[in-house]
Amino acid sequence: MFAMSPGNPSIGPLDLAARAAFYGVACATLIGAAITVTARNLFRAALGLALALFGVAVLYLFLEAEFLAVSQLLIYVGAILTLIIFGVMLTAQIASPTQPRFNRQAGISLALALAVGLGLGWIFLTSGWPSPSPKEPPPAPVPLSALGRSLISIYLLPFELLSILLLGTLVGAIVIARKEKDPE
Amino acid sequence: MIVPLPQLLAVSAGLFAIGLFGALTRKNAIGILMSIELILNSANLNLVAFNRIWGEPSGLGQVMALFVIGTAAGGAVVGLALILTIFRHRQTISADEIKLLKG
Amino acid sequence: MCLVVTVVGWLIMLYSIGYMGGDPRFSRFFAYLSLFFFAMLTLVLAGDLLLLYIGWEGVGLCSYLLISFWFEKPAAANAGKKAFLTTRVGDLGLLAGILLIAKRAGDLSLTNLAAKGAALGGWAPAAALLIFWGAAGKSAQFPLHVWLPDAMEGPTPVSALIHAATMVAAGVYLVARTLPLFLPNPNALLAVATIGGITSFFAATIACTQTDLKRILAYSTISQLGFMMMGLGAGSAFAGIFHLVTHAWFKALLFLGAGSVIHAVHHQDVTRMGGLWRSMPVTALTFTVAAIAMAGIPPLSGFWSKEEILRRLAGSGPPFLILGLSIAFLTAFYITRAVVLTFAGKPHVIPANAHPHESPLVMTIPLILLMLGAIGIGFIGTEFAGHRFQHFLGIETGAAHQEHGPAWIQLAAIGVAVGGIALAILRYGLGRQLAPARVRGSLSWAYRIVSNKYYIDELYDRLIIRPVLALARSAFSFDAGVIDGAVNETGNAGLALSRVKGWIDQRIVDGAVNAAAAAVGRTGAALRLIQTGLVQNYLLIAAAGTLTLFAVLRWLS
Amino acid sequence: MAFLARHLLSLIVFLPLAAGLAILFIPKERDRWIQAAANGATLLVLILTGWLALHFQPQAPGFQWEEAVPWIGPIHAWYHLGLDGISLPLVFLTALLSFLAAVASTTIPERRKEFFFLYLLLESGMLGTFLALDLFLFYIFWEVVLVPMYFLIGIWGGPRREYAAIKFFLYTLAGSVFMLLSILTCYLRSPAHSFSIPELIGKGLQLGPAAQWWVFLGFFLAFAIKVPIFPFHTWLPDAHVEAPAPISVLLAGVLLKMGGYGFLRISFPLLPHVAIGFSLIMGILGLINIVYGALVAMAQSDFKKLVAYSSVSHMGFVLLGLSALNLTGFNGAALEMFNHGMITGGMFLLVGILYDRTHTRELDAFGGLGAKIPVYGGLLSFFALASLGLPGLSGFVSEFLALLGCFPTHPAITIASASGLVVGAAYFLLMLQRILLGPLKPQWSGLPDAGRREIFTLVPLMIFILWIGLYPRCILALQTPALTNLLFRLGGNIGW
Repeated sequence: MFAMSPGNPSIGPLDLAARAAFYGVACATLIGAAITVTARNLFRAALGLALALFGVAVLYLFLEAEFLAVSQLLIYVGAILTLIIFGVMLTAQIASPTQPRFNRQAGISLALALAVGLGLGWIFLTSGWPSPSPKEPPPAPVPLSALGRSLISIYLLPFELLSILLLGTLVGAIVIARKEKDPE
Repeated sequence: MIVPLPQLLAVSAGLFAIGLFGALTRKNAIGILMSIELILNSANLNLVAFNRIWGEPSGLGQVMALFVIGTAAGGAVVGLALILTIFRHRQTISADEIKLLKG
Repeated sequence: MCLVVTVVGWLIMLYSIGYMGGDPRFSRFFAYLSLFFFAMLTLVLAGDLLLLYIGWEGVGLCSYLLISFWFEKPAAANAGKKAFLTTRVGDLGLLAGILLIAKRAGDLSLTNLAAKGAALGGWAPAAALLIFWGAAGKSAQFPLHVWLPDAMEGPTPVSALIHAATMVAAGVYLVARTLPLFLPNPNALLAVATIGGITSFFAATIACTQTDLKRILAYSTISQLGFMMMGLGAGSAFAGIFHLVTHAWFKALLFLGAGSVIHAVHHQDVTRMGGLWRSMPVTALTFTVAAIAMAGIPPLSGFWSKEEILRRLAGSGPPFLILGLSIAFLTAFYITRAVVLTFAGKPHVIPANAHPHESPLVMTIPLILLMLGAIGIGFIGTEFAGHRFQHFLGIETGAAHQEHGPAWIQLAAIGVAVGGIALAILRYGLGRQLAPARVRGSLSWAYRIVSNKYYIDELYDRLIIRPVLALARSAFSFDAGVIDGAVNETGNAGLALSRVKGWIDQRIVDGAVNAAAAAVGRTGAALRLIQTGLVQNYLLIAAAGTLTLFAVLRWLS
Repeated sequence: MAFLARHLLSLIVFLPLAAGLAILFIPKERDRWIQAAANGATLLVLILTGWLALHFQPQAPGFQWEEAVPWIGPIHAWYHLGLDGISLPLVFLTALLSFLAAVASTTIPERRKEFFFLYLLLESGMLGTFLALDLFLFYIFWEVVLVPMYFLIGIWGGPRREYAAIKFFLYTLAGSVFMLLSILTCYLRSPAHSFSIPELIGKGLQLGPAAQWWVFLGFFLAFAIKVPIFPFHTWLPDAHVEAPAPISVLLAGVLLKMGGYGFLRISFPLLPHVAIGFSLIMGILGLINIVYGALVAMAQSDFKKLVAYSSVSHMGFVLLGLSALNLTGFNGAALEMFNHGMITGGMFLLVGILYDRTHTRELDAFGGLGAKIPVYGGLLSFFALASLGLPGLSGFVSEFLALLGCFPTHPAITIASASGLVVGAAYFLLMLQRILLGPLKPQWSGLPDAGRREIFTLVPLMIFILWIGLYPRCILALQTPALTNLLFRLGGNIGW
């Protein structure tokens, strides 16, 4: 369905629609991200983040990584974002108009971020990425079953380590956030 | 449909830059956390994209992306727990009012 | 020799029971004495030079222990040390001789000594003289005689046993035993005879001037030992051993008698005795008999053996004969002097309140038995008894002995003995001055020299003991000063070096380090300004740094 | 059991160390346990070495109870232990003196736990030095001895202990450095390319004559400092005087022997040509040691220093025997090491006994003690007489053998050395006179005589001294075959 060949000259109408969709999603993602970092209202920032994460999930779909896309939706949008919104609500400082959004280093940070972004973009765009020859079919996407198998065979150790890390995180979070007993 | 790799990478670069800017500038700790999530997502995007283009059969890139998501979740949990605790103690989550690292 | 040791030794043991009665270390005394017998018998019965040496040192040890038996007296302690060391000097010679024989002849047994002498070749005289050196140490021959008079600090039975009858005779015994080594070497024999003669004459003259009863006897012992050596030097083992045997009897008797006297009057000075024959008849009788035996009046034992030696000396040449006769004369003189001063005349014991009495039976019985021996033992070596002793010894039965010396020697011997006795009685018994006062005055310096034992002790003190001690001290100061000093100086030099290095370290190396540290510090102070404690500041710097790094890398590639 | 039998030497070497570690876990208050553990461990080692001595086959060639395990692979260092007739008497001596000195260590007043730990470590090091057959291992054990000794002198010593300890340490370390250089040269310049002593001896060294001399000198320096040979002896009086009595016993009894043993085990067989060329120098050094040591000893007023210098004098006889290059001389040297250990060990124990009672070592402070403490006086006389070479006691046998052996090789030196016997007698008699004889000083009127424990530590030594003095064959028979082998290697005169 998707053929990833940047230099492919034959662009069909379907391709064109897909390309338009891609650009649209990409723009939506970046806009969501921009909202996330700029919104004065923290709740709105969280919604922007949701948009950005959703966009990324769609981008995963474009890359034929369906499982990852689903995971992205489930974990980020479903779990982390919910958590963040809870946090925002608990801290009860959703928006304070008197407070500036940014700290004092905003200007230099902007310059830095622009430099990084432009630099990276420049590198990405100008690097001569290896392009498979038109005659060769592009490599097949990784099937879900292979992913699952490799997760519990080759990458079993990191997988298990990750689970232990998560367990630790769970315990740690509970310990940290627990309400300390009053000494009295 | 062709997803052109450079353009995809450019999106990830943009995400990264925006995330970086947010992490550097947001006063609110939760805002910083969200910015970091953006950065992580940009990295994930790269991983998946490269995995796709080189067709690594075991799906290394996707696996790594999954791990990143997992650790990000963990990070978010701990980070939020910290933020809540700090807030409980200081009634603020403004990062420039928290100077625990000041020697 | 073995018989002498055991029989005389037994009698002296018996005597000691009385003499040492009441001493707090009574049992220890007898333990030492038994140890002495063990060592002495080892010495006498040894068939091997090494074993003999072991016994030799053993008796030296016992001598040391017994001389310094009353060690609370510093004089006794010193005397013991002196005895051990002086004999040790002699032992050194013996040891060297043993080494020489061991190397050249291969084994150390006392058989086939003549063959060993041949094997030694040119070394034979040296070996013989080294052995004689050892013997001289033990038998108190000049110049190693100095220890014996001092050894009289020991208990009197010890003096009698060790320093008159047995141990000191070991040297004579050794020379007699190894005489086959000497015989082929006239020079060695001559040396033995000369040393013996000198010793004998010197000691006899000294004995004439001493006033301490035991010292008189000690010098007389030295003199008699020298006399034996002369006999040996004349080439006759028989003559030496014969006199050794008879001497053991009468000298032990003299010492025990002297011990009995000392036991009674509690001091040893003959000028403070006199007339003791009244209160101590047995002692006086036995002592006198022994004295006559020693003076050489026939038919007592001393005469026979002395005559034997004189006869052998006649074969060595007139000088030795004259020396021998004059020694015999002096012997008779000084021993009569001692007898007369001690026992004869009016009793004038000092202190006057002392009441001398005869010694107990356990002491007098040995005296009497010894007296019988002193009278009779001489006969075993005479022609009357058919030369039993010679046969017993199994040596010199050949023609060498058959030739009888001229009869005038016997007559001369008797003559000088009688002369000596008479002179002594005249001088000390009757109080006559023997020479005009003028002569005496001019001879007083000679008397002084003699009575001071020719100043040999002082000479040794000046020439040997003090230099050795000084050498020891200087060696120690050399050790502490120079060698250890060098070590310490090395250490100090090391310290100085490290100090210099320390200075360099401080000024230059440390200086550089400190400068670097200061630079770092200043930089740090400058950089501290950016340590805001704000996470986002850090993050910014990190990001900027990373970016710069990438830019630099990019630019570089 | 079979395992133990195969590793008997390792057991002997490491048993004290294990006991020392165990002692560290005993509470400080359980002083009796600590003492018992130290006594028990040293006694066990003594029993094991006694068993070794009884089952030793003197005629069997090579080493017995050998253990060889590769240890540090890349440099071919092996863990290699073995026993032969040269080392057996010294191992036994070490075990015996260690046991007796441990019993005598009840007088150590403080920090007993650390003391015994270091003490047992020291014993392990000493045994290891005598048993190691690998130069690398030998060097390590050699240095292991150094460290506990430093602390034992430096912590439990007399008033100038730090000076003495540092002096001892630096001296010995300086020697060790040269030894290390020599060891490395041997290692690099042998076709065997190993540290194994038998292998190096078997395959020889590829060195020119001059280089051989340098290697020999390197070993010589290390051993000479240990022996000690004039003029490297000045650490000895200080170390001996400052060390506590049981340590002095080991210092004089065992440590000095490590030098002489080194000559017999390493220098001579490894560099036979140099050894032959060195004989004259060795003889002269022996002469100097004997006479000089005796003279300096005579000038001493300190009891312990006198005994210390007498050690210098006695070790001269070892050198004299070594210079003889014949069987008699070697036998004398090896036996003198053994005997000197017994005699001087006993002397230092006696010094310690007297010091414990009077707290002084000034000879002039004593006098007339013979009447007050007769048992002690008897013991002291016995050891002094053994030390001055009275025939019938062991000192005489070895000194006589050394002189006898040296006589054909260097007659003049031998005769001159014999004069040391007179001086030796002189200072020991002076010492006896100043302590035992003369009038009793009033301050010692309450002095107690030697106790049962003290007599117990001395009687075994007396038995051996008397036994060897009267029947030296029993120990000569053990060492003669090994020494004969060594002489074959040197091409020396076997007959003598």
